[in-house]
Amino acid sequence: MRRVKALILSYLILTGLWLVLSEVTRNEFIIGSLVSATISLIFSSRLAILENVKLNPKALFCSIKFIFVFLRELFKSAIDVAIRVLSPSLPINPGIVKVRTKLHSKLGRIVLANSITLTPGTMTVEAKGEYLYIHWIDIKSDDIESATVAIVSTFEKHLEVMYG
Amino acid sequence: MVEYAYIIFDIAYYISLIAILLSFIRFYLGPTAADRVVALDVITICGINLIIQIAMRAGRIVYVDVALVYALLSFLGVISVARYLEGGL
Amino acid sequence: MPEIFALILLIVISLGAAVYAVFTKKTITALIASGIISLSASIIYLLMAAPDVAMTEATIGAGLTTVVFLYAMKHVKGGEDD
Amino acid sequence: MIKYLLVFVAIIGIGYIFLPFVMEFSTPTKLNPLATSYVQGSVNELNMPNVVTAIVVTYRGLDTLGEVTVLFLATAGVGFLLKRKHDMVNHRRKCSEILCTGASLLTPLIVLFGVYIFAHGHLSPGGGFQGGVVIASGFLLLVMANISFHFSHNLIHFSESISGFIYVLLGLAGLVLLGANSFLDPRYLPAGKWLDIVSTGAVPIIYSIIGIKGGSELCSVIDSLQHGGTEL
Amino acid sequence: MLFIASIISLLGALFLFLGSMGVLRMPDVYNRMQAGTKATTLGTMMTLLGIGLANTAWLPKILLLILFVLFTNPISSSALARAAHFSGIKLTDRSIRDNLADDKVEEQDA
Amino acid sequence: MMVLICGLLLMLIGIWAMLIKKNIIRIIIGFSILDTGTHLVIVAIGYVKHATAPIVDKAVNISQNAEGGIQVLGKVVDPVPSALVLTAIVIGLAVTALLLSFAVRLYKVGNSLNINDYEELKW
Repeated sequence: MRRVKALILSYLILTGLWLVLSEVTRNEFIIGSLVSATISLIFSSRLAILENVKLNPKALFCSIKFIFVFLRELFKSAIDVAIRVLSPSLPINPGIVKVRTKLHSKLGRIVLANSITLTPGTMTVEAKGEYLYIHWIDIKSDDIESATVAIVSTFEKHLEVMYG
Repeated sequence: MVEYAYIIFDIAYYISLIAILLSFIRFYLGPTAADRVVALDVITICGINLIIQIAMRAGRIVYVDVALVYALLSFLGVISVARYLEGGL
Repeated sequence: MPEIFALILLIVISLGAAVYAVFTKKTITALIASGIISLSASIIYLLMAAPDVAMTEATIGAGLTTVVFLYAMKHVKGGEDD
Repeated sequence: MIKYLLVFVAIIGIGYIFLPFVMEFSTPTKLNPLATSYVQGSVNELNMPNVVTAIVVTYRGLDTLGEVTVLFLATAGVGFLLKRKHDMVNHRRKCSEILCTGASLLTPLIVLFGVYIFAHGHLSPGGGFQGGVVIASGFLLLVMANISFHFSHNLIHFSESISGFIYVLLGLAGLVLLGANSFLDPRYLPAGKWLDIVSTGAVPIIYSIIGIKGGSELCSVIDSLQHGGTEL
Repeated sequence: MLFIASIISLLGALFLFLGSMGVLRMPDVYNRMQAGTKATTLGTMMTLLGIGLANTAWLPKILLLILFVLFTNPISSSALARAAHFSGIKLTDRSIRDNLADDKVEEQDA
Repeated sequence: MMVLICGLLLMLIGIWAMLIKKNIIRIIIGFSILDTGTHLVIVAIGYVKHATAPIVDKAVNISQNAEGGIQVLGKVVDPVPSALVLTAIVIGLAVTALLLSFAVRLYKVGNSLNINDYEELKW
């Protein structure tokens, strides 16, 4: 059942992609849905990570909220980098810290890692199980717990609802 | 207002050209291979911008496909060099 | 004519990267330089109004050329034998 | 030292031979007659917007057949020179979880994009060769991210030979259905509507076949370069 | 509308410029990567969005392009950072701590 | 014109790298630079001043004549060099892979990449 959900979800995503790439006509729809059905059957074992996507109204609401949070953080990070670059003394204080995440699904972890890479001053270097190693341009705290609160928890509470 | 808009688009175009030049200087200076790959990555992303701006100037939507190819495949080169450097190829 | 500036910049970058690829000591650096040559050549094709050629150069130069060279270099243990 | 001098003289000589050709060349302001006739013919006879595809598939179709043959020969040469090692021991470092998951998510997108490129070869830039290369790149991503992933040899050889066979067969269909002098002429299928995906006769089918053939050949090149080379 | 689009595009180009400036000025690979990833991603997004708003027929393809860049760029930079760390490129002298190197040493002892 | 000179210079740099370098892999990199330069020259020959890409859609000026045929009025570039270079690039990749497999094979036999160590074919 969960496998079927992943298949249908990947089929819908790929067909939508095809229709965005080309114009929306009847022939395009027929050929595009054939192609995406074939591809999602071929890659069904790899696309099984889509199983963890939750499809309830709360998750939908949370994903919209997540997009806004993410855009805000992206803006903050770019401005942060700009200020650091433009100031003549380069105020950096870098190092690699270790944090811990509560997410279990692979999809949730990759979205979390990508979001961390795009937020102010942090970049994921390595992921090992539930620990993430993060290069932090301006270290403020030393131990795992406080670093986790500072870096991960902004996104984690939304992603937990979305992907579990 | 509209006539200023085209001038501002021109300025944006020149600024992205300068960005390409600056990252090329980093490519030239970079002490290790990883620095040069970072420069290549930044040049590719600025190249995507440049392609879209050329497409807007020529008024052809068909040029956007080239930028799509770069957006999907450019990270393959970076990842292959990275896997080579860490001994995983 | 803003396009002419892009053309000049791309020509300068591709020639600079080519000279660098000849002069540098390490093979992998020459490989990255050839990646930059491929990128600038692709945008030059686009400015020459040949999007098909630009797309071919993009697909080949973005990943496959580098990977083919890197696999060969893995077999010859780094390829530094100059 | 004398060698560097000789090389320098040789370079100057080659440059001197080609310099007049470059200097006297002036960019033309209008199209030459052959290209004009190709453009008009592609638009009117074949109903095809992309003139480059019209030349590659139809007007210069035999050249393309020859080039596919050259590609096949080069692939066969690579496979012959680098014989496959039988006991495969992996000393590769594992990739991180991020790259592994990202590769699983991105490969279907890349393959779909490759199919888009060669299915729309007659409408937008792109076509069989480019689409095949994009598909091969998608599988290459899987090879780099997963240590345990291998290409299935039988599948590659099967798709390579069957697509080459179908390509020649589609060319011969023109010869049978349209009469003499029409090898690789795609007009035995209806021309269709302007700017529709199902149009211009058999061109989309021929270009898709070329794409599958090119993609499987490049996959086989990558496979032979990846393992092999140890056995003499 | 066109004016707003051009302003967005100009801001994006400025971010691109600052990103490559950061790539030029930062002291080691990891910090260069930080500048190179964040600023150029936002710069690309805003430049493309400006052009997409200027001619609305292109907007779907440009949104797709933004999505692809947003997904591939962090993955590649993270893979490159890992490779740089494993191939033994040191962090700059100004850095404070390196938990990943400590953990690797522990693994080798065990 | 400028692109033509750039292509010629790239060709010369490629030939220079092929003649001067001793490492086989570097010679093959020089060959690929030579390849790119040749393609640039061929594409630059086909360019027509102020012309657009040879893909006839809404952006190109066309007119219908009485019999229903379409006349292309807008300027397009010469499509024949594009069609030539298109296949040449893919074949260039295959040839590069072939050269590299020769290099790997030579390394397995002679355990060296220096071109001066292979003296069997010298006269």
